[in-house]
Amino acid sequence: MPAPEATPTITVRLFARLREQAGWGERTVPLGEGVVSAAEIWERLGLGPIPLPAPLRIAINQQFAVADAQLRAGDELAFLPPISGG
Amino acid sequence: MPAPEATPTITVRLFARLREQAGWGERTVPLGEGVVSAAEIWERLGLGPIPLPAPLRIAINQQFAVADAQLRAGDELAFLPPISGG
Amino acid sequence: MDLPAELLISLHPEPFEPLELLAAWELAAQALAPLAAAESHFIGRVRPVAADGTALEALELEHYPGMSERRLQDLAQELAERHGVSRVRLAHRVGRVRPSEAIVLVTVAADRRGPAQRCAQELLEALKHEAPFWKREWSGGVGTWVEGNTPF
Amino acid sequence: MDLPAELLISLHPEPFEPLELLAAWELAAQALAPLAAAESHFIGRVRPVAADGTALEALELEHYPGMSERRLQDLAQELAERHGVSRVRLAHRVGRVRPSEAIVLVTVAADRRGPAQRCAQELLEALKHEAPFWKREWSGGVGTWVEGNTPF
Repeated sequence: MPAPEATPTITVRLFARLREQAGWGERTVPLGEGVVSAAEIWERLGLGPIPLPAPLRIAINQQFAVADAQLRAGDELAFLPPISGG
Repeated sequence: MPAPEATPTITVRLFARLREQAGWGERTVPLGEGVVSAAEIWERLGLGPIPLPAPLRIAINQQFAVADAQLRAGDELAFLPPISGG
Repeated sequence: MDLPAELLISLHPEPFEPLELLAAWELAAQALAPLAAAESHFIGRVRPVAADGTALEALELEHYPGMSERRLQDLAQELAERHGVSRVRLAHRVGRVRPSEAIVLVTVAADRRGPAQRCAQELLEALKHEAPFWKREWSGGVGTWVEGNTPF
Repeated sequence: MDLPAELLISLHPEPFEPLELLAAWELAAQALAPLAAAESHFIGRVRPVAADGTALEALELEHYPGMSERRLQDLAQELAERHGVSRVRLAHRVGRVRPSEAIVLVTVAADRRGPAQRCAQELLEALKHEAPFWKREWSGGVGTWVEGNTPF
């Protein structure tokens, strides 16, 4: 039996207040056709309208990124509420 | 025998480089007649010409003072080379 | 300072004693070379009151495992280079932290007091705004996310 | 901060361990109230080289007994009030200090990081210029008075 064709996916992660509001912290999301940005994933997952609220930050593969950064299969995309460390 | 009349004196103290240059660290000095300033004591003791070199500081009774501050009997007068604490 | 700075960064799910970490860090440094002429430390601890003035039960510190360690490392490295300091020790709590427990320790060793102090100060500000940590205050059994930092 | 700051100032003719003084100071504070939210420390140690680049045998610290303690007390009090901090711990060596031994420890506890850091920094600068201490570097058996301080 041939293996099913792999669907390109990304991992989406939410933290703190965002995680609680959405009711989930991590999801595997199919990337779909064509180029997809972090902001489009935000909208597609029903996390909120675009543009994203200014205080939110985005990380792709654990590095800060901009909202229109293009995603590739296997990426880890995270939406980060305002930071309060230290 | 009556006690000898007390001569009004001050204590003069020198520190660090000044102490070494003068060859002494503490002396009792008669105050003499009239008003006497710290600068006059400096000159009278042959410590150097007046005005005093700018980096030197003066303390009277362990408080910083100006060169023309008037001395009173019993005062402790100190000449302080440039400070290098910490 | 021509050599790259030595960085030691740790996250602590359990309480840590800042002075014990410092003692271990100095001991390790001493084994290699004389201790630096200037050392600047900062210890941050949990206040006993929440932002709304009520008694604080605990501060919960959520983070982004992997990214938080990497960000702390990058921030420390960048600032150590900019200020030319020799050693940085950074410790940060995660999880549930109780009042008066340490949240953060920032320590910088350098040959001069200015770089040590400035680097420690800038590193503290940087990690407060540029590393993925989030605070939630627990008070009266209710948790409230803290957005942004206390005033400098 | 409405209460006057608690000040603890000491001169040390023998070597002191900064982290031990800090531990004792925190222990005493803890007995009275939760530890402050912000603590800023500075440790200054003797460099192994003299100003002229030769190996340093020792630094001799002369001071003005009585006046130096009073000046440190006054400077600490003035800066503690200005910055509204809660506690200051200041220790200063006198006498013959060997390379890598601590000369000075400045510690400030406050409710906020800004006042703690600024007060510690200003107190260090103040004591370097406003308290009667004089350094003499011993190198190759020759003593040289140091006039002025190392650059910030």
